[in-house]
Amino acid sequence: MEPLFSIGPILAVLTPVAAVPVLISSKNENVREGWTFLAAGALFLMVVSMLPSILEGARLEFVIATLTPSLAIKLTVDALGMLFALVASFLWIVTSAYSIGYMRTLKEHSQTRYYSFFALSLFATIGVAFSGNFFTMYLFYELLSLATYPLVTHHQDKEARSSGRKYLFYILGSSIAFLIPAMLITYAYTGTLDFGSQGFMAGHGIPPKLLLLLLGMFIFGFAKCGIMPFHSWLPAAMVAPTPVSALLHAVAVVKVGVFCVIRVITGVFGTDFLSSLQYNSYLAYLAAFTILAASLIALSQDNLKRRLAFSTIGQLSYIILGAALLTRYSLTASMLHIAMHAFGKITLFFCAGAIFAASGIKNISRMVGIGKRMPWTMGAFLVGSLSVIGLPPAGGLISKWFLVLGTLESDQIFFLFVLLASSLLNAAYFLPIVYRAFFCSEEESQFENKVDEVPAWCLGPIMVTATASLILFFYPQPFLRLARQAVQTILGG
Amino acid sequence: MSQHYPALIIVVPLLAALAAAAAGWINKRYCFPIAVASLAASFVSSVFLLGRVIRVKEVIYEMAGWTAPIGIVYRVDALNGLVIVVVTAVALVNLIYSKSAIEEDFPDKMGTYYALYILFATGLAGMVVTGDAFNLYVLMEIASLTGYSLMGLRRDRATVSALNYLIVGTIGATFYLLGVGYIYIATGTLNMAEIASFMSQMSDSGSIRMAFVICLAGLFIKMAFFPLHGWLPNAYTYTPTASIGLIAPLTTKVTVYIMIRMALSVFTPEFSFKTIELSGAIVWLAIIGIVAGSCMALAQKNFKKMFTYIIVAEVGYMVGGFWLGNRAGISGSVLHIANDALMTLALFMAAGIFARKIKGEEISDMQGLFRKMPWTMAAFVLGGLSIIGVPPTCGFFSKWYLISGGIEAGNYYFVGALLFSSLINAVLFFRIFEVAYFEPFSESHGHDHSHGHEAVAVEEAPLGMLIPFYVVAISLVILGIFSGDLITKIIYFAIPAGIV
Amino acid sequence: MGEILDFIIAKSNYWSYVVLMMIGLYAMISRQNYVRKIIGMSIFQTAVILFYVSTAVKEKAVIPIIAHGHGEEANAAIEASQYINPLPHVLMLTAIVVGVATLGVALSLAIRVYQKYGTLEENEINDMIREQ
Amino acid sequence: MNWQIDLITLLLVIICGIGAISVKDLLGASILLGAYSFLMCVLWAVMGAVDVAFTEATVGAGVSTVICVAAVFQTTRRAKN
Amino acid sequence: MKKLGLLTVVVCGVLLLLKTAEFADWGDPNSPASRHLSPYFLENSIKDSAVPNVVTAVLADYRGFDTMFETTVILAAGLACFFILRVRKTEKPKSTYYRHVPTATTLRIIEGAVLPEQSKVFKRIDSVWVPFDLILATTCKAIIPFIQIFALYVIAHGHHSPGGGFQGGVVLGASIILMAISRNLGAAIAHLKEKTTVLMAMIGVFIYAGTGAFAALAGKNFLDYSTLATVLGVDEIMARSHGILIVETGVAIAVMAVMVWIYYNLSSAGKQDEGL
Repeated sequence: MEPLFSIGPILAVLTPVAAVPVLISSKNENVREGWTFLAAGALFLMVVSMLPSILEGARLEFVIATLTPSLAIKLTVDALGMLFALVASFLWIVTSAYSIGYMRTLKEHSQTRYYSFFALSLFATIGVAFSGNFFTMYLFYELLSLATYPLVTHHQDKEARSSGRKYLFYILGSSIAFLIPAMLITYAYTGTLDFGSQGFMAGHGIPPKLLLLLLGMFIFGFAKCGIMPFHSWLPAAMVAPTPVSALLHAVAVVKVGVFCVIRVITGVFGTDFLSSLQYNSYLAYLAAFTILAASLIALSQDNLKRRLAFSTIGQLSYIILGAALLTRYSLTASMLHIAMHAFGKITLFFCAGAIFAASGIKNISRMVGIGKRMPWTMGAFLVGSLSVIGLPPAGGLISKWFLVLGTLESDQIFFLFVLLASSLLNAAYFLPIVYRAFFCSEEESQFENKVDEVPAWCLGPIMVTATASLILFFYPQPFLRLARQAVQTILGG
Repeated sequence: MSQHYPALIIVVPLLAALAAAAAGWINKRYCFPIAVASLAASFVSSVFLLGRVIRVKEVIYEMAGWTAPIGIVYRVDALNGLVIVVVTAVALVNLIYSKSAIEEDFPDKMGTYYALYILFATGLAGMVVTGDAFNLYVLMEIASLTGYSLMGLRRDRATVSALNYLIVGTIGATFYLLGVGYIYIATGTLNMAEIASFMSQMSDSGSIRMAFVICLAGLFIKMAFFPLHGWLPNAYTYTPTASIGLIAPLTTKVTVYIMIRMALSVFTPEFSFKTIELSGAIVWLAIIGIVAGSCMALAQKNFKKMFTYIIVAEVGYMVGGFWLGNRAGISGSVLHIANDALMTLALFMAAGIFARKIKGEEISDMQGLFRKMPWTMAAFVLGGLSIIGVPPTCGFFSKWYLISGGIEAGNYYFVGALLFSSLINAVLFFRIFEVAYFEPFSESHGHDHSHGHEAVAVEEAPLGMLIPFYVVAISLVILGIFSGDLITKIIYFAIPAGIV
Repeated sequence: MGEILDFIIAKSNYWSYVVLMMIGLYAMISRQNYVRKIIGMSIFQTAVILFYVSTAVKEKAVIPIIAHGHGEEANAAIEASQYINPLPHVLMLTAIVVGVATLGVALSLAIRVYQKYGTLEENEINDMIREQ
Repeated sequence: MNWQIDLITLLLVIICGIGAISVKDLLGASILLGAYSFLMCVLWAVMGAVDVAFTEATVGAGVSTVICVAAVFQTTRRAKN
Repeated sequence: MKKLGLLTVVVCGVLLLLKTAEFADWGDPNSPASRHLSPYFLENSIKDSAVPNVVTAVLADYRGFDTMFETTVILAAGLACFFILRVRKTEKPKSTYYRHVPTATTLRIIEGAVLPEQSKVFKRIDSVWVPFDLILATTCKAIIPFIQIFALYVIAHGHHSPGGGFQGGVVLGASIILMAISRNLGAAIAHLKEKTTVLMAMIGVFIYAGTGAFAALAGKNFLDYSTLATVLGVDEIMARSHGILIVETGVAIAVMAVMVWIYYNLSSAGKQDEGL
């Protein structure tokens, strides 16, 4: 189907960037935050306005610039991109609200810079979601790395400095060392970088060994996807303020990483071509290894945000695993999990931030009894945990269920066991927190009475995302439909 | 007037240089407007000229009305049409930027400074548009002589390094002259196009081969290509603020342009890439140069000196990319001439602001600058990202073409060197950013440098410097976004059709 | 014998230009004193001029000023081979002027260097810079 | 063409050139440079390049030598090693 | 460094020497250099511009653009020397020297006291002791006008004989330099002030570039002297001839001024109080 010309994509991409000058120039913090909301709302509306035509099966396209006849910077909206953009733009609104509460409570410095770069990050994220070819995707991917650097190192202290260094070293280093050459070699062989529904690698006579090398370079080049051994930037990046960790490390950055991996598998290599090569199994095993290893490491972490970070690494590999299995169900699961995990994980991060903002506590061992002081927060935490573990009544179950179906469909029982083991491990590192938070004797409780719920600006977003997680269990339609549609265009039928 | 654009680009600044020098003896206030007006006129003419070249492919201007082999002609095609715009734009923007620096550094020799500045720009512009091999030498000497004096007047070391540069530069220029002599002895003409037309029968002539080697050696010396780069870092590090923004971006780039012009339009691609089997060796030198330049940059504590080693590496990019001998590599090389001129300008503009405000040139002097001068730093970051090659800045796109040229030619060492250099550049710039971002501003700045009188308040640069700086920084992004148009509409036609 | 002599005559100019050029180059690279380097530079440039002028020479030809360029005989046909090639001469006029211009600038820089360091020896100046 | 004169002058030119870069007294070197230029000018006159010879006589042997001497007076006469 | 230099020189030298074998023999009238372009100049210079000295014709007309920049190079060198060396404010010398002309005795005056500058009996001299030589001073004084007249002849007669703007300009400049050497710098500066030399240099180059610009404004190409035909009231050939004379004059003025200017700055290291 021919793509339709539309200025929708470019408008959507530019909305966050348009807000930046206003953010910088406004002196009053209320005005500044008002603008953030306005931009977030506008972005969401813009994305939603394109939803109907996408659901009808159309593809929207906008060419920004043409580099060579076969290479352009162009934006295309398809079902997969739509799904991701929908998640990201919705969660930006929520995170903006949360940021206001969090940043004001902790009286953080340089808030203008914070909001500006937040908007820039969203710009890059939406750009990745709507990228029409690999080249454009790479541009926005790189932009995202840089736009998030000041956010990660927001505190500007020694720890932030070393973490920032690690962050850049992994993210920028891998993309320069692996991604650019891989992209160029691909381009040199194929003469195009436009995503196809069955990729564009097939039929150009690329030697199989080189193909394997390229696949590896692509996967490791997108170090944001957190696959081992290129994962250790993610826990390091947890030094950032919590809203940043929440949005960027549960939603934008890491999801951009896995989104790019899905694009590589489906849009660059193509499922048929990849399965004929059998290289997908290497990837699946790597993902499985990451899932188990990350879950085990998560168990040993006492810092809540670090535990969440390792949990994220594991969950990201679910998505990669799903994509690597190349079956109808697994691909659906993989795409769906982007959304489901986003809602679940952001709730968890919000909760961690709320606990820190209210009590200054970062470590799990000191959270005994906190549920009595902050019942709403911890209730939301429970919902988030359920979603990530994959238990009803939270949305995470849906995607996991599809993933399980996918492993059965591909006759790879090994991965089924991996999934089950991982779910158990997930439960093992989340549920005790909740349990200890609510059920403990008075003398065990580590909290004075003065610790209370966080302000409404913080709590509201937590409730919204937690509720959304619950709703998605009962009504996963928008995302499920988009994911199905995306898989349909890939696998046909 | 439109048929006179090629002459206007050169003659208007020349006359203005006379006027500015005279004004320096009569009334100093007129110097700056004269200089700006003339370079602006030159810039506008070159833009119009480029527009015309895009339409008609080639503009020829016969000086004194004598046709090609007899007289001197100016020949503008897509290649130098692009470069001339860059040259005049950089000269103009840097002049506006450095007004206050000039007034501060050379209060009693302002007129002469402006005259030398304009003459330097004139010389470079002439080198770009001329179609005569000997005329190029004369213009090269104008640019060199004015360049030496623009460099030579600052601190103690500036004079020594300028003198060293003069000696090396003269060797380079004289070698070029000798090469032209060898060409003349074999062909009997000095017109580039006519030499090229003789080249098919001449390709086995020994003196042509020798001419090629000698010209190339001379140009390599002048552009500081790897083993011959020794003079550049010292010469550029100690150059006054106002001059460095003109000299550093343009000298090496214009010399690279001349190399490309000689190889493509004088010696013909057939001869340069096939008959003479030197391109492989040159690419290897470029690879070593890129790696060595990057490593040397890493070893520097002084940020200006670090930038100079980056220039050495960038010369390696352009030369290496060109001698890959395929369309992608040459496109990347030509695109990089334009991009690198602006990137280097941005870097040295930033260095100029820092040098004025913090009175130090060590990276460690830059503590806390993000807090004190956020606008300057923001633009500087843009420049740094462009050097690293981060999209969507222009540095990425030229690197893209260079790397794809390397892949096409199957020269993976070159690709590796480019990527290595990008990584090193990332380290270099983030090292600076870290110091400026994380370390708190210390009040002890400048005390040991400013000779007793109290430290200058570190604050945002004045608008007169900031606005030109932003023009350059933003153009880095704009150039990046439109590099596709640049390639398809201009550079594509700059490369002979025989090269694929 | 005669052949060798002819060969020497035919090429001696070119040989001596190379020798002179290398003398100049050697002085520029190896001499420590800046004035000597500059003198070497002057020799170097002049050597190239010698080369150009040598290319212009034609046997049995006279200087390129047209005889009887005036009056009624002015329109007589001119046999180009009677006159020495003027083009290299023109080029070399320019080159000589460039040479003296370079020399002037170089010497003024050298004077400046001497004022700062009190010496013109490159190694001594380098030592001083290193000590700073 | 008088190739004998040509050869002898060439020889003298080379001797002067070597002398100019070898003598330790810079004033002497400057004067030798003047002599070199003058011999060069003779050489060119022999070769029929009268205009070039004229220019070299005025510029090379004249002004160049003078400014060289002037510069030596402003700096130092001694060159070490 | 020495060994490296020697190695470079030997390698370059051997390479260049080997390649001389490829050249046409010295004086070969059939070398490509002699056959291709130069016959046109030789055969047409009289037809095109009525200038018998082909070198002048090529220099100022066919390749006039080169020559304009050659003049600019000289100007740039003058500007550069000035820029690098010139010091405006110098401390007064501790002592000044005067010569009592009739007795040829030298007076040294320490601080403060000043003898009348314009006095006929006392002349200010440089501190680097200059022996007074009556013969030298008188001879130079006598020959300087002749040198200058010869210079003017060289300029004006460049069409027909060796010479032209450059040579004449340099000779003219040399006469001033001779004055500075034979007497002292002050005497030369008194005759030709620095400001005058600068303006003359500018004017000289301006005459050249302005002639070219006039041609461009009058509708032909830059530096096309034939446009002068209407102004001067002659045919195009003579217009070229006159155009050459005009630009040669410009060249002479510029070269003369710059030579003197460079000498002023170099000989006094930019202080312009005392020369050699």
